[in-house]
Amino acid sequence: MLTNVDSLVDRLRDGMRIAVPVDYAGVAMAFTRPMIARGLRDLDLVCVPTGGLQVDQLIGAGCVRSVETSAVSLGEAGGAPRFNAAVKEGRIRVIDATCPAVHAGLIAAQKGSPFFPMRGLIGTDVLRNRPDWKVIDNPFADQGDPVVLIPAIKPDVAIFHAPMADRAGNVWIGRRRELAPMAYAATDTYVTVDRIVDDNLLADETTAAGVLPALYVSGIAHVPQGAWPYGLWGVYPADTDALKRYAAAARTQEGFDAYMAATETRKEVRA
Amino acid sequence: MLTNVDSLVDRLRDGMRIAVPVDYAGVAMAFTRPMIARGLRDLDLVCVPTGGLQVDQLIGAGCVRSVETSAVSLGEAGGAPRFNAAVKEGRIRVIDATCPAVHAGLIAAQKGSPFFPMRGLIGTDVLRNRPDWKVIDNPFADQGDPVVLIPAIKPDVAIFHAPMADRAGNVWIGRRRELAPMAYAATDTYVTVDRIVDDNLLADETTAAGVLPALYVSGIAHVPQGAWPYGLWGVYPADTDALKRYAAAARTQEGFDAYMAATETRKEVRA
Amino acid sequence: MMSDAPALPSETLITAIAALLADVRHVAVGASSPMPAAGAMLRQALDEQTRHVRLSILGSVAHNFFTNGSGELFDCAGQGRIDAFFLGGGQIDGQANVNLVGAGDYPQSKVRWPGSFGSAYLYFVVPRVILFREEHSPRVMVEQVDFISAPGVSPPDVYRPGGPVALLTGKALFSFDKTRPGFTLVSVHPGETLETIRDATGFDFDHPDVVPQTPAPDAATLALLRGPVLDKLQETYPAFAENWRRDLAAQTQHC
Amino acid sequence: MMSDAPALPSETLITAIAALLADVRHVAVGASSPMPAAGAMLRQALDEQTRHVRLSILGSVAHNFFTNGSGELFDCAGQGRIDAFFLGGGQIDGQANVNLVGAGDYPQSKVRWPGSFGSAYLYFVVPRVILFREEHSPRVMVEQVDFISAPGVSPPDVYRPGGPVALLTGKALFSFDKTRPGFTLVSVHPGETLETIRDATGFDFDHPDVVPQTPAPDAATLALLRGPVLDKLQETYPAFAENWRRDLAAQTQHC
Repeated sequence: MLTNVDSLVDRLRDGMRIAVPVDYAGVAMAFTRPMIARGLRDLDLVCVPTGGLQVDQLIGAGCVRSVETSAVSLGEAGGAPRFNAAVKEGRIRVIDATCPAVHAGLIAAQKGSPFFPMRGLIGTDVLRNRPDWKVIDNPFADQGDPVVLIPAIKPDVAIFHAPMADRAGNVWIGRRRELAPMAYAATDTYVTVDRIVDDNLLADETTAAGVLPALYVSGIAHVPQGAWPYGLWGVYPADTDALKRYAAAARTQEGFDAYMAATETRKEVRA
Repeated sequence: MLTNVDSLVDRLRDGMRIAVPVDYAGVAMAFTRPMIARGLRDLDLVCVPTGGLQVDQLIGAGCVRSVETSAVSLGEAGGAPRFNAAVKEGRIRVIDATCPAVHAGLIAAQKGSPFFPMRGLIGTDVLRNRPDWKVIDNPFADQGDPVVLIPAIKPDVAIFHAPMADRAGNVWIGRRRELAPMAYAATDTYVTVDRIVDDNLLADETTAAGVLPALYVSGIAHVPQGAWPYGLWGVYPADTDALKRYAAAARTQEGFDAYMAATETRKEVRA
Repeated sequence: MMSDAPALPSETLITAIAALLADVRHVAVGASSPMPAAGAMLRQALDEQTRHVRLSILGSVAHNFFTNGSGELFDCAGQGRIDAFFLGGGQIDGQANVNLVGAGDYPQSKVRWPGSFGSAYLYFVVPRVILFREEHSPRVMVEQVDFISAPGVSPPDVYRPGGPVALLTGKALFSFDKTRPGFTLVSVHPGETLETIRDATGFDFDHPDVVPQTPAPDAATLALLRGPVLDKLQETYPAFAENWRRDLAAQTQHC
Repeated sequence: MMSDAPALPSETLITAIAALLADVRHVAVGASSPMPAAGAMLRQALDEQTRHVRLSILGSVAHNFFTNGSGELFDCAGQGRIDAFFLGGGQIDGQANVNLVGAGDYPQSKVRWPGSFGSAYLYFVVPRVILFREEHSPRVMVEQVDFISAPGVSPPDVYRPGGPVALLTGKALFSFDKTRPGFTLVSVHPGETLETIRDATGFDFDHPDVVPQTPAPDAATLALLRGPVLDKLQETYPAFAENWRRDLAAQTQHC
């Protein structure tokens, strides 16, 4: 169960559908450069429910075929430059969603249900561009009552970063519970963690309450500060300066390439 | 927010739909006798997803009109005598469900969705006796693929017992997370707790992970051992002897009446 | 010493359960199911050197790997993460329909049982459902159940990755063929014959010309059962483990 | 000393927001929305003696009352537990349609914005959605959005307990009438007139014969703003609070 990032990246394949979390929920940034180095292609990313730096870098490096997302941005550091450019140039397929629809698709998969009904959406261009969503009349209403059905989202892989895991493979996700449906819905889940603890996290009811059980976890790598330059809730803040440096550099493809070729990987921290 | 059981029971009304948890998830037994003393009638109970002693006692005392449940029993102490008798004599309406259907109805309410689709059920007499459930053809399938839709369950009130709450009204539910959908789905949630803590449970990420926020809680009463004779997970075990004493006494209505008139309320503990 | 005593009937049953669990990755058992739990623990012990068999016992603290409340078992099954589950029944019929609700007309059943629990879902989605009921009598093994909590088979258009594979009772082991559909007698437990099984069973079933006896555990298996399995079971089912030890002691004296 | 300085434009906006939040029980604001957060905090301060106004700020630790991940806000809104929410938009049109996706043809937008976030849901279910965008120009306030992230109004058969009630910009405040549907100019901020608003707005709107000015905060409100509200805001939006203090200091010197 406990291994290193490279051996987890070895298990990824071209064309896989990969779920990644929102910027404040524990992004496994430590996966990004190894994924790029491996030359992965045609990835279908699912942002839960929005994407940021990791998505932008994978797009900039040409690894991505499509992105299903409610938004992609660098937050305070502005728009996501490689995402925006790729959309404008038609180099990736963007599948626009809305946050609760992504959650709905994952919950459907979590429950083993084929779809989940969702209010809202009627009359939006989001819905108009989603032929994979269906509108039916609510069978419980006396008269016409259109409701949108979101099909189950079943990623091949979910990848995220968490504060800690134990040696049995239990991962502490705390109140970032959207990480659990991601893992329930995915076939395999790979996690980087800031630290490994010796005690079993399920043995104590207080810590157990925040645990994603090993049952759903296929591999864990110990990567201190593995979310950097993003923060880890309750542990360390985002490195906004680093995000801004990236945003400035990645305005052009050349700038992005130069940035990625440079040394900003915090290898010294991960070593 | 912090008050006593009697003032919470004062807020209950005849005909309310009340959700209660499974025997091992924190049953607010301390509510039972005050509810009976108040003479509540025509209650519609929703067991999440099964019922036990509390349901049996409320039925025996004539408070209940219907029970929606996947099962009612006293576990190791055997069948639920007043429930079984009332069903046989047609004195209550039993709405037979299956565990995941109860969860599905609560999740639909949690999500603000009108229904939740669920696999299984086709060809069962459970489904045949649920005109409130609908079968549709899965619109995502190429050919006929029947799937059952469970309508949202929106109780007026959810009632349960938990290990602790803080003074702001946050309740620690730990990994008994089915209590959260109960509260999300209900208009009001009343909770008894073993202890009140001074620190805000949301202030620490470790305890926050197991918290039902005050946002969903309408009232809390401090009742040490308020689940008795049921246990409280991770805190104290069930008092199986007391359950067996009840089971033996309640075989007849007279026995039940005599038992309830007697002193087995642990008033000394609750005082 | 204990290991020298011949197999108890319950030990033969537990061994049969472990055999039915060959190759599973994750077994779930109900809260008050000591025998299936013991079978799963024996499976774990038998496979210890080669792989990890996951066992989730509802209501147990030591064997509870869930953190999302009582709904997680069903979610987990729906995700295809549970390979085997056990189901009982107040009535079981020849089509493998199970009834957990009551005998007689519904809803005012003559005899009311607790209810369907999760059977109306799990029976559909868990690939290897083992019907387990010790009482083997015409009252339980009926021609047709009075209420279908969960059906043995479904029409081809119904989503059904799961279903029954076997029926194990205190008298015999049957396999289930969903294409026919119906049960086939696989073996009878010591002391039983095709005739005693016929008498005890309210439904028709297939059988081989010569019906074998359910194999008793070999010495190595008995050692596992009376050692690590019994010790492990003690945590979650102390009363059952105590009875087991008592029966072993009684048998040893008797020999 | 600070309290003596006349109201800053941002303080007038914040006060207008607080007025729009009269009687709400629970307001949610987005992660990078300091002005709406300040308005909600002012509402809390104004009502402190009489009732508790709940404020959830996404991404804030101190103002995060959620424990079920990033989906809980939407669940909470779907349950009817959120009374007011703020929505911006790269484009907003006269039907109160909002566009958070991009300008030009979709999907290869000329200008791509981040995306619709939760707007395609929250706009339908939160009873009091306040459109807030400081930039008030024909580029933002358009006749028709290029992409409808969320529509201002819905046909009668569509489930829609929520929707827009007002549009607040750096120049003016509008109310929204869903029956017409369209905006009505309520007031213009200091320095603006009906004509300057017309020039800056790409869509038609109703207006009273005499357009009042958006009221500046009174002395008591200013004291709350520059005292408890500013202090509280510091925790979650330190940069915004710093700028505010700097502007106040500059204005005091100027006076």
